Formats: sequence, structure tokens, C-alpha cells
Amino acid sequence: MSLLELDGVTLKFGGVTAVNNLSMSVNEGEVFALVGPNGAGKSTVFNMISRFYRPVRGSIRFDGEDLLNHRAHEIANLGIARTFQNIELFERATVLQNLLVGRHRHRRSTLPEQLFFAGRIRAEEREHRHAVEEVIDFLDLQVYRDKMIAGLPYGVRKVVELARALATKPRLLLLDEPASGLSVEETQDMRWWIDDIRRQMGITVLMVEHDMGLVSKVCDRVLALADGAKLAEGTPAEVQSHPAVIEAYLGTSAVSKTANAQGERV
Amino acid sequence: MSALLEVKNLETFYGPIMAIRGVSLEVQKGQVVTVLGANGAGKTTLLKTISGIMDPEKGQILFEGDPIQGREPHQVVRRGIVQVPEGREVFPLLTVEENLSLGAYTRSDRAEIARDRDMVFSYFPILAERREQEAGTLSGGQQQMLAIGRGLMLRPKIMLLDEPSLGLSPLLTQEIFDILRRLNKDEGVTMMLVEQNAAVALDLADQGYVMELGRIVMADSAAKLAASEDIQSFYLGHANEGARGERRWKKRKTWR
Amino acid sequence: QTRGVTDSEILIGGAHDLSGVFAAVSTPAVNGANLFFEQVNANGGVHGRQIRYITEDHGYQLPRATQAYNKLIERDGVFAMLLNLGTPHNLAHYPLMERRGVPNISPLTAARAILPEPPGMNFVAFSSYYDQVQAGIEYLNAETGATNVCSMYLPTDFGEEIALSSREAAERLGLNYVDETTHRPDEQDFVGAVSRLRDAGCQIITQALGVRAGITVVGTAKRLGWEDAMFLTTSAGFLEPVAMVPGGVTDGLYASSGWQDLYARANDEAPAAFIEAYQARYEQPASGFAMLGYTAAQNLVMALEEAGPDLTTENFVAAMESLDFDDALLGTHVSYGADHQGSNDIFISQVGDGAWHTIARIDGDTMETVDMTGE
Amino acid sequence: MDVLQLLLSGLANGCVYGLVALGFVLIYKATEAVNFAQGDFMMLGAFVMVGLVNPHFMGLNFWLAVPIALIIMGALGYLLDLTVLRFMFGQSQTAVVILTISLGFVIRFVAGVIWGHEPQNLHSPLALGDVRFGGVVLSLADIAVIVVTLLMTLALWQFFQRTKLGLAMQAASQNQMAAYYMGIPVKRVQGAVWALAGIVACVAGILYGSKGTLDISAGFIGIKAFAAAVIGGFGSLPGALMGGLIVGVIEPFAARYLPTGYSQIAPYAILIFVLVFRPHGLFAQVRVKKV
Amino acid sequence: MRFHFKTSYDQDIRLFPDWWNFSLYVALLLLMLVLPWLIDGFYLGEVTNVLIWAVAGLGLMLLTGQTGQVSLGHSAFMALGCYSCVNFMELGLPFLAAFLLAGIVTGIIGAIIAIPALKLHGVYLAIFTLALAILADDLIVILEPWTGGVNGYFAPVIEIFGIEINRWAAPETWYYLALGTSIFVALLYRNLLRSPLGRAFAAVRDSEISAQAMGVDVARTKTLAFGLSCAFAGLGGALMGLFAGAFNNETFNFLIAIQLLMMIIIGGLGFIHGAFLGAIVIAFLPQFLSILTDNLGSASIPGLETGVFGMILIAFILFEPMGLYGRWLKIRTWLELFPFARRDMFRRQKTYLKTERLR
Ligand SMILES: Nc1ncnc2c1ncn2[C@@H]1O[C@H](COP(=O)(O)OP(=O)(O)OP(=O)(O)O)[C@@H](O)[C@H]1O
Ligand SMILES: Nc1ncnc2c1ncn2[C@@H]1O[C@H](COP(=O)(O)OP(=O)(O)OP(=O)(O)O)[C@@H](O)[C@H]1O
Ligand SMILES: CC(C)C[C@H](N)C(=O)O
Ligand SMILES: [Mg+2]
Ligand SMILES: [Mg+2]
Repeated sequence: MSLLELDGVTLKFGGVTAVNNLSMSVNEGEVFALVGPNGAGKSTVFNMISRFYRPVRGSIRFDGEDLLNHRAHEIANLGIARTFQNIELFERATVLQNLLVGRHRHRRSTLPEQLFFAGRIRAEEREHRHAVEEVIDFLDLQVYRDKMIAGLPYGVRKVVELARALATKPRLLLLDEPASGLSVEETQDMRWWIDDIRRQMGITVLMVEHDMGLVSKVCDRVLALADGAKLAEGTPAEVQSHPAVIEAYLGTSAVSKTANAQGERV
Repeated sequence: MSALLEVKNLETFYGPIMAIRGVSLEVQKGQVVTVLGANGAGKTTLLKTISGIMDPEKGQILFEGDPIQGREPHQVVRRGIVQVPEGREVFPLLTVEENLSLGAYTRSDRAEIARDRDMVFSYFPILAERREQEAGTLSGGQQQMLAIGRGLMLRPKIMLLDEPSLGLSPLLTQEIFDILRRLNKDEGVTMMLVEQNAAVALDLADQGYVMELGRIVMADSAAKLAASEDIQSFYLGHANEGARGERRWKKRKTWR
Repeated sequence: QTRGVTDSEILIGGAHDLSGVFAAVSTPAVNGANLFFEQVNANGGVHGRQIRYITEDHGYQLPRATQAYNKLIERDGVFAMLLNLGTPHNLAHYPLMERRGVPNISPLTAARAILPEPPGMNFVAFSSYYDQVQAGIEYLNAETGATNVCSMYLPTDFGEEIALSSREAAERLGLNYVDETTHRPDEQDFVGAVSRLRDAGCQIITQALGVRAGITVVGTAKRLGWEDAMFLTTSAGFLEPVAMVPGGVTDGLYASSGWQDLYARANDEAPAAFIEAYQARYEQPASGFAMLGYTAAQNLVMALEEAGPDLTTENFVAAMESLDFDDALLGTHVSYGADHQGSNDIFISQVGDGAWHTIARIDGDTMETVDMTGE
Repeated sequence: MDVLQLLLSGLANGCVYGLVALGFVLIYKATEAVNFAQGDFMMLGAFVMVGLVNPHFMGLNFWLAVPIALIIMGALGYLLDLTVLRFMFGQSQTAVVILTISLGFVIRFVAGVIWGHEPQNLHSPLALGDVRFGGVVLSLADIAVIVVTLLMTLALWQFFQRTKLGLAMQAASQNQMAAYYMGIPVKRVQGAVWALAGIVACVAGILYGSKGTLDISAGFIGIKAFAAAVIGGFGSLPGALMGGLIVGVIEPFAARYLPTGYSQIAPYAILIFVLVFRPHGLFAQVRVKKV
Repeated sequence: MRFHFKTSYDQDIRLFPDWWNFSLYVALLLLMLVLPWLIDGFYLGEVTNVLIWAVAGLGLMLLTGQTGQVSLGHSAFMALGCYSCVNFMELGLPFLAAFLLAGIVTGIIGAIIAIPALKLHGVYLAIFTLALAILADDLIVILEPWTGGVNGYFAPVIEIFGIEINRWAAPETWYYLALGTSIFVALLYRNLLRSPLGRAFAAVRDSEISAQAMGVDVARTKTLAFGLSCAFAGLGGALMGLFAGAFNNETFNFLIAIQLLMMIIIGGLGFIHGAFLGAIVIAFLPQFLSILTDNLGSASIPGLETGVFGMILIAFILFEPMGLYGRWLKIRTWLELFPFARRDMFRRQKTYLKTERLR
């Protein structure tokens, strides 16, 4: 059953058509990857789902709901969480506080309750904390719990961003290049995490990733994008061997070499 | 042969946090040296300290025999050291073209600059197409290309590259490394390369260092490093060589 | 023991604007007062007591003024306040001064409300803005026959008082109050306002503006070719620099105020001596407000002398009330009496050749006018 | 006729706002700091000129004094950067705001000590003499203000648009670290722009002083100039001029035609109106971040 | 050297993390309670003034420190709080009711005003609010029936449960009123910080984009922040006006708003303690300077105190751009690490700014 459906989506920035009449659907429970050359429009697709951009044409449906009727901050409430390609964390807050913001959509207390710290708020705070601690345990972030984001290395931030997205308890998780900047070892961790996210937590994952090794290990289906339009779609193996994908994305001259080097990273 | 760049016993702090704990290394002229290391090992900090973006607490950095530690970064750049920073630090409100021309800020030979810009455009045709676009609206990978192109515009003696392949497509990663290889071989540009994609990095490099928690824990020729078991299992991820494979538990690194 | 008084010292306080928009008023006034106190102290003080004048800077802000009054009255425990600047700043602290029994002498504002009914322990030196405007309009109407009265003012208590007086003067004299404009202290350009008043047919325009703005308005009218407008300012705009603007920009401007210009009488003995002493002490020229500060200090000291060595607030107040003399420096008759207003005279002055010229004296009680152009 | 007079006077006045606004924008464009002391810089520039020209100070020839004043103010701007602002390098904008507000206190204090608190008039040849044409009167100073402001805006705009240093300044404001990586001496560049801002403030001060009386609180004009810069879209030089002109022209018309009690609020009402509809000014310099 | 061990989630949720911390604040509270017996009327008045500034400062701190929005117009909301309090009292409400209602009304009006300001950032918001502050001056004149116009109001008699709060007759009554209000406001502030809204504030401050992606309604959050901030400022304004004894359109001049901003930055942006420390600097330092210069004959250089005040503020900012509380945190860390702290531990590493023109 398809959870997320894009139909004929188009978006232009001035003269640049970033996404061109794209249709795709992500099924509940699968890990779906978007790949494609730089500037193909992958992040733009994410940004449209997050409703930072409004497509000029086409529709985006999530679980039967028309996302275009929603504003950006309502998307999380529908159960969609995301990470960002270039990391957008709350820099002047600790890891814990960042994750607790992820719990925002689960809050129930009213403003007076919060102001006077009365009523159910205390129990609710414990609950949020509990949920967040589970994510911290899952992603091995214990040592960083009370650290300010501003002082963390790139790779840890990537994980914190994933954690923050998980803290929202989403149904659909959008990951924009989760493994970029991670070492081989960390990429391996990422691979298992994504596996668990799908299997244990039952969260559907849509991700953008250039590391074809990771893609082929964790993804059920892959869609290759170029110049905003669909180039190929299928299993990782099918897409990787698609001539147009090799030509535009993986590289012809270096097919074997790159694919090897990349492939062997995981 | 005296080293072009020599780092001796460097220590750098972020306030109370000691990020570089006595690092020494050498980069010979014409060499490509790669620094490998896990997250937070201090690679970026090391490069920033060399460029003068951060001040070291102790130690020396010698470039062509002269100490340059603690200098203002622009003075370091003027000596011919350029850094391509991690995380595409472009000038977001300036156009692609303006970003590139800033790369040549220290130069004044107009004709040469124009030639180099055309060269960058030939490496990355998409940048030529988008020369009037504000850099902040480029895609992540396009910004990375711009950052690298801008570094090339400086005609450096030594390039410090911090994860140049970050966010680039496999095809482009390959191309970038081809370009770097050519620059090194044809123009003799020395390079210090920090890269998570260790396979490509070791392939290009002559010499390699491995950093952990602010220290250098291994140093050898790139070929020897590539052959070492630890490197293979942790940085190259050779599954069959047995470190982790399809298992989920991790083996401890021997140098810890 | 009387507050602020020891065997060797009398403490006097002053809350001033030494750094804000009215620094041009406060600064010379404080200097003038200090000049007099220094002379007195050098001659052995008052009944053997030295006078110490403590000034606080409130920058024309009320909360800072609160702190200043709090310090002067509660911490320093001054005997009296002298030359406090600003209408709201004074008024807000009347309850405090009253409760602590601190006489308020010659505040630097001529607002009507400064002298309450009954006056309590407040003494003012001059007629109010209200009276100044009344007298000024009556004079100009009598002299020129002009009937159309207008007003340009800052919407502050100071401005409102002058506008109100203009309105009521017009009514009292059977003239027309034609139009008015309000302004902000930071306003730069008055072409719009001036052309509006010209089109409305204004003849006498009272001004309650900042010093700079007042000058600009007169200049703008001239430039726009409106030569016969009669601008009337009050003691708040009665400053030497207004007259000294190069190019005769302010020529013809009228002022109605409680004292005569210092330099208009520079050849008389007392003003000449003062100008010289001030220049010698501060290395800058004296000004009207310096003179006010000096004479205010003088009145205070005269009352202290009068009150005798057993100084109490009561006998000081009585002594103030008994002062009655001709002040040669101000060129007025001073007598505080029961109404606590030192001088009832109002002087009409006009700018010409870069200086103020006194043209008439009006008795504030009888509105009797004495022409002074011939003097 | 009346309308034309109001318009032209408003333009001349607006140009003064524009000149001070240029100073704001210059510093913002090169450092992303807001110099709340820019109005006080202008006041200081005017008083430096008073000190050089007026008979009871040095009594120099006006035209001889102009370059001297410009040099003094330029040097002052640079020194200020060298001795104070440089230590704030890399610190948050708000901290710099507080710093410059405090600097304003100090400048007003120093000016009061040197030149006194009483209003002064700059002995300027531009202050005397009017130009009449078709029933409209402008003072020489008004005309000078308009001409100089247009030229300055054009020159500075070209400077940022065309020159390497101008581009480097913009780069330095957008990403200080990357600017350093390009070999741009960021701190020195910022010093240069403070010097430039000092010079622009001095020009504004001389013209302002030629238009009328001065006192040490003249710097409060900075608030309206700041409003003008924001209306134009903080960071845009032509925008600063445009904003200045809008505020300048609104004022006389409001004073002429709006009911008493309301006219003086017109510039601020316009500011609010503009910001409600164009949250980042007419020539917006703010972008939505691409993620 | 002190260690923080955490054994339960509640330690991060509770008002005070541990007993040591709790006893510190209890001791401070006790000291504050007996203060009228320790210092004279003048200093008590000054402390009261500092507390009043701190209340208003907490209001601006919530907006600027927590939500990252700079307002130069809070004097307008202080005025609103003050005038509405007095008007409610004239309607016959008892002081406490009028006071709290004034805060609420100011908050609601502030929130409404925030709506057009929602899209504004940085300098744009700063000048927008500055314009509000300047307009407030004229508005007070125009709204004469409620404000008394330029003549303003004399503060009415304040009574709480039959006790007259009189500044001159019984300065300690005013002191306790200001102390109570500041504790009340600080407590609300602290509660906000440990609840979802407080975290949403920080999220909006650091990255609007990812706050949205986490489901934070940026517009609503900013409106709430503005409203709460105005409510606190309104309470502060009501106290300030009543404490001054009389007020009119010039009382809540925009310079007050600028001083308020200086106060929270000098004190330490984002910290409750910062508002109090800043209030000491802004409200008490001038007084201190004038006491200091009394004997030097300050009148000989007019404006000297203000000039020196400006220089001291510059020194504060240069010395510690993170504010006094930031400095205190470093000292505390040093003490806690003692004797293991290095001397150069807190040397500032070079820092670099990036543009704030991207939102
Ligand atoms: N705000 C914008 N204004 C103009 N062009 C834009 C804007 N945002 C994106 N683009 C352009 O749209 C295209 C798609 O960008 P997008 O970020 O989606 O690429 P991507 O597939 O994520 O690439 P990468 O792998 O490099 O991140 C690019 O060519 C980019 O330059
Ligand atoms: N601004 C900062 N404040 C405090 N600590 C910092 C700061 N930046 C980095 N660090 C610390 O310094 C150490 C080295 O960080 P650095 O960024 O150099 O690592 P790296 O090797 O480049 O990692 P990555 O591969 O993730 O980029 C890390 O442990 C990090 O926590
Ligand atoms: C000295 C005066 C100009 C002061 C002004 N009249 C005021 O009421 O504040
Ligand atoms: Mg992308
Ligand atoms: Mg790094």
C-alpha cells in the first residue's frame, strides 16, 4: 500500500526547472532511495514534502491526505519527520534539548499548565524524557546527551539529527544524505540503524544518498532522478545497472572502480 | 628533501576541550598526504589550525621552513596555503561568478584569472550554466563544486582539502579525484587531504596519517596503510577481511 | 538638627539634564550657580558654613530623575533643591520634596503647574510660560494690530501650556486662533508646517519647540518669502545662540520671557562683571541660563544669610518670602512674598543684528506695558 | 507650486537621511553589524568642521577644512575599529549594537566637553544664499545635499558592485571564515569600512551643519536614518537613498496636509506600513535559507 | 571539585537540580527578606529600582534571549502596562487585581501587535518595535482621556490587603512588592524554560526551518513569546511608573527600551540571572558613579557620569560579550574544577560570524 504519493509534481526556480513532472510512490514499510546527480532535484522533493516549497503543478498525498493543504509545521503532526543535507540543528541547545523539541507534536499541556508547571505537565515531561532516552540508547548518544550542539563534530551531528527526527515518532522518515561525512564504520552503523528503524519501529524511510553501497544494502526500491525528472526506477541492482544512470550518475569510465570503492565501503 | 609543511607537537583547544593533542606530521613538496580518522578525531581542527583559523596553544607549524602558527589566516593564505573547508562555506548571497572571483582575491593577473575561471568552468560545467545564480541557492553538491573551484582559483602551493567529496555524486567524486590527481602530477600542487572515502584517498595519496581522539596513531606510506589490516577493516570496510562483515558488533581497534 | 545642614556645611541638590536634549540649559545654569557658590565659599561661606551644590544628571528621563531625587534627598539629605530642570521631573517629585520638607528653589522650567496653590515650599523666579505668552500676544496685537494667532508646539506639557495660553489669549483679546501644528524633537524640516500656517493666514505664531527647531522654523519662513510672520518664543527659546545665527536668519524673532538678555545689557555694570567672571572661570562665554543659575544661587544665599546662623527650613522659607530687592544682573525687581514668585515682570525682546534687544517690559499683574526701545 | 516646493524641500531633507543611512548600510554590508552611533558620527563630523571653520575655534577656510575634516573622521573611524571593534570580531550582532549605543554616549559626552552644549552654527558658505526658480526656493545647502548624496550613492554603489575590495567586503560580511580562506584580510577590510563610514558621516555632517543649527543631540537624526535604511532594505545602498527620500518627502506633506497631532508620526507610520507589506524592505536583502 | 551525578529524569525537570543548589537559593531568598533591616532607605529604594528593572528585563529577555527576536520598543509595552494598571485602579479594582490584569492586557495587546511583526527578523524587527515605542509617545498624548495626556498621572495610593504601599513612608513595602513580583515573574520564566513552549522558543531562535520540520508553529510560538514578553514588561512598567510617583508620555521614552536591551545583553542573554545582573549594572551603576564622583566635583565636567557610564558599558561588552552571567559561569566552572582548571582554559578561541540574512 502506498503511503506517500507524488503525482506530476513540478517546481521551477526562475528559469531552472528543479523538479519536472515527477511521479513516485513510497509504500508503507519500505526503504526507498532517491539518487541522482548533484542538482537533480532530490532535496527539492524533500522540501516540497516538508511544504517549504509549493509545487507549481501536481499533488503530494500522504496516507490519503493532500499535503498541499497543510502548512509546513503541520507536516510533522501528520507523522513525517526529516533530516537535512547540511544539518539544521538548534545550535545553542544541548543534544537532549534538541531531541525534546522533537517531542513537540506529542505535547498536551496548556499554556497555563506550562507557566505554572502544574497539572499533568510533570508526568508529561517524564514521558517525553523517557521517549527521548530510548532514542538516545538506540543511537548510542549517551555521552553527548548534555553537550551543546555547537561543539560537536560533523558526524555526531548527523546522528543527532536522525535522533531528533526519530523522537517525533514518525510514520515516514525523510533522510537527506544520512551517510555523507560519515566514516566507513559509522556508515555501517547507519546501515543497521536504518534497518532497525524499518524493521523494529515500523517506520517507512525515504532517503537521498550518494553512497551506492549503503543504498544497495538497505533499500527496497530506488528511483534515479536527473534534471528533475525520473530516469529509472526499480531495485537497487536494476537502477545501478541502468545505462542512463551509469552515464549521468555513476560514471562510465570509472564504473567498475567507483562502484567497487563505493560498494565496498559498507 | 626538506618538508614543505611541517607540524610539530601541535596542541589546539576549544576552550577547555583539547582537540589536538600533540600532533606532528610532514608534507613533502609535491606529495599528497591524507589524514584519516573517525568522527571528532580532530582532522578539521588540525586543518583549521594550519590555516590560522584557529590558534594553537602549543607547537609549531613550519611552512617552507618559516613558522606560521598563530598567524592571521589571510597571511597564511598569501603564502600559498589554501583550504577547501568542510561543509561548503560559500558566500551565499553572491553569485557563482563572484564567489569564483573571490577565490582569486590575492591575485592580480587578470588574464590568468580569466583562464583559471574557464578551467574551473570546464571541470564543472554546471557552474558555468549557473554563473549568475546566488550561491546559497545551489544544491548541496553544486556548492561543494563551487567551494573546490574557488580553492583552485587561488593557485595554491598546497591545498588543504577537508572532505572534498562530501555530498558529491559517485561520478563527480571520481572526477574530482581525477582533477586532484592531475593538479598534483601536472602542476605539482601539494595536497593534504582529509577524506572519509578512504579508498579513493589512499589511492591518490603518497603518505597517510590516521588520527584518533586528537592524536596521530598511525603514519606510513599510503600503500602500506592500505594494506594494513586495521585500515582495511575500519576505513576501507573490506567485508571479507573479517572485521565486521555482516555482523553488527564492532571489533576494537588495536591502537586504542 | 536641620537636614543637610552641619556646622560647617550646607548641602544643596540639583537634578539636571547634563547629557540629554536640554543639556544646553542645565549646563550653563549649573556653572552659573557654582560660580556664585564658589565666590560665597571663598568669602567664608554663609554664617561660617560652606555651600556644597550636588548635581545629578538625569538626561531628561523620568526614571533616572527618580533615582537622582532619591539620592539627593534620601542619601545626601540635602537642605534644599536648586534649579531642578524639567517640568515632569519636578512635578513627579513634589510629593517627595514635600514629605521630606525640602524647599524647591527656582526650578528650570516656567510651567504654570510648577507653582502650586498653595505654593508650599516651592519658589519660582519668573512668570510662567502661560503668562509670558499672554503678555507677548497682547503686546504684538497692540503694537501691530495683528489678529490671527497660531501655535507650533511639541506635544509635551511645556508645549501644551504654550498652545493653551495662545488659544486663551486669542479668546481673551477677541482675536482669531487660526491653526496649530505639533512636532517631534527630532523633526528636521519645517517647510510643510510653515507653508501650512502661512496658507492659514497666521500672523502671530507662538513657538514651543526645541532650540534648533525654533531657529529652523524662522529661517524657513524667511526663505519661503513669508517676511511678515511674527514668531514669538518664550523663555525656553530665549538663548544667545538663537540670536547669533549667522546671516540674520532669526532677525525679527520675538521672545517673551521673565528676564532681560544678558548681552543686551552688556554695558551695564552687573552684567559686565558677571560676563567677565564667568569667562574667566569657565573659559567660555556666559549665557542667559548661566545668569539664571547665578542669580538663583544668589537668591538662595541671600535667604540663607537672612535666616541667620540657626538655620531651619522654616526660617529659611520665611527668609525667602521676605526677599525684596532690585536685581541688577537680571534687570528685574525680585520679591517672592506670599505667592513665591520672584519676579512678575515679563520682557519682550527681539532679535536684530545677531543679538537680543529688549523692546518692552510688561507688569505681569497689571499688564501695564513700558516701552524700552528708547533706553 | 506649493506641492513642488514641498517635494523639493522634502528631497533635500531626505538626502540627509539618505546620507546617514548610507553609513548604516556601508557598515552592515561589510560587517553585518549595525552601527547605532552613525548619527553621532555625523554630529561629530559636523562639530569637527565647526572646530576647524568657526571663528572662535580655528577659523580655517571652509574649503580647506573640508578635506581635513574628512581625513580626521576617516582616521577616527579606523582608529575606533582598531581599538574597540576589532576586539568584538566574531561576536554577535547584538553585542555590537550595545557597544555602538554606548559609543554614542561617549561621543556625545566628548563633543559636549569640547564644543559645549549650546547650539552652534557652522560657518559654511553653503548656508548663505538661496536659489529661486519658478517660484520655488532652495538654499544652496539643499542643492549641495541633493547633488552630493546622489553622487555618493552612485559612487559607493559602484564601489561595491565593481571593485575587488567592495566584493571582498560583501564576502566578509556573509562568511568571515570563508573570506579568510580566500586570503581577504577581514579585519583590515572592516577597518577600511569603518573609516569609510566615518568619511560618509563627515560629509553628512558638513551638509547637515550647512543646512541649519547644530547641537550635540543632532545625532538623534540617526533614528530616522535607520528607519530610512530599513525601508530601503538594510544592506542596499540605492535602497538607503530611496528610504531616506521617502521619509524626507513624507514629512513636509504630512505636516502640510494631515491634522495637527498626527502629522509628526507619519515617518514612523510609513515605516511600519512598509515593513508589514515588505518585511525586509523595498530592496530586500534577506533570503529564505535553502536546505 | 564538585560532580553532578544524575540518577533520575526528575533531576532535569525539577526547579532545582540538587540540594546544594536549592539551599543556595533559599539562603539568597532569606537574605533578600531581611534586607530592609540591613540597609537604609536610600539603598533599599535603589534595590527596589533594580528589581523593577529586572522584571521588565525578564520580559525582554524572554523575547530576545529565548526566542532571538530583538525589540527596541518594550518601553511602549511598559507604558501600556502602567496606564492600564492605573485605569483599572480608577475603575475601582484593588491594586493586585489591576496589576495582574494590566499584565494580561498588555500581553494580549502585545500578541496582537506581534502578528504583523511575525515575518520580521533582526534589524527589521528592531526598527519596527522602535517605531512602536516612538509612536507610543504620541499615542499617549492622543489618547488623553485614558492617559492624562502630557500632564500624565500621579500614582494613586496602592493598598494590598489593607497595607499601604508607600515609597516614602515605608520603603520596605515597595521593596517587598518589587521583590514578590520579580520572584513571581522569574518563576514563570523558569517554568516556561522547562516546558515544551520554552524549548519551542529556543528552536525558533536557532533555526526556524527545522523548528517547522519538528512541528513547531513558528508564527504561534513567536506570537506567544511576544505576548508573554509584553506581559512581563507591562508588569515592570506598571511598577516603574507607580514607583516614580508620576508619569506621562515622556516617562516611557524609547531610551528606556534601549537601556532594557543593554541591560539584558550586559547581564547575559538567555539567562534569568542575566536580567538581574544587568539591572544592577544599568540601574545602579549610574547612581554608584555619581556617588563616587560627588567628591570630585562632578559638575566641573557636565555629563561626565554618562560619559563614564558609556565607557564602562563598552568595557563590559569587550571584556565579556556573553554578558556577566556568562563570565560567572566560567568562574563557577573554574571553581568546580579546582584545582584542575588551567589558567588559559577560558581563553577565547577565534570566532567567526556567518550572515544572518539567510532565514
Ligand atoms: N531557491 C532556489 N533558487 C534557485 N535555484 C534553486 C533553488 N533551490 C534549488 N535550486 C536549483 O534546483 C536544482 C535542484 O536542487 P536540489 O537541491 O534539489 O538538488 P539535489 O538533487 O539535492 O542535489 P545534491 O545532491 O547536490 O544535493 C539545482 O540545480 C539548484 O541549483
Ligand atoms: N566549536 C567547538 N567547541 C567545542 N568543541 C569542539 C568544537 N568544534 C569541535 N570540537 C571538538 O573537537 C574535536 C575535534 O573535532 P573536529 O571537527 O576537528 O573533528 P573531525 O575529525 O573533523 O570530525 P568529522 O569527521 O566529524 O568532521 C571533537 O571532539 C569536537 O567535539
Ligand atoms: C528648560 C526648559 C526648556 C525645560 C522645559 N520647559 C521642560 O518643561 O522640561
Ligand atoms: Mg541535496
Ligand atoms: Mg571534520
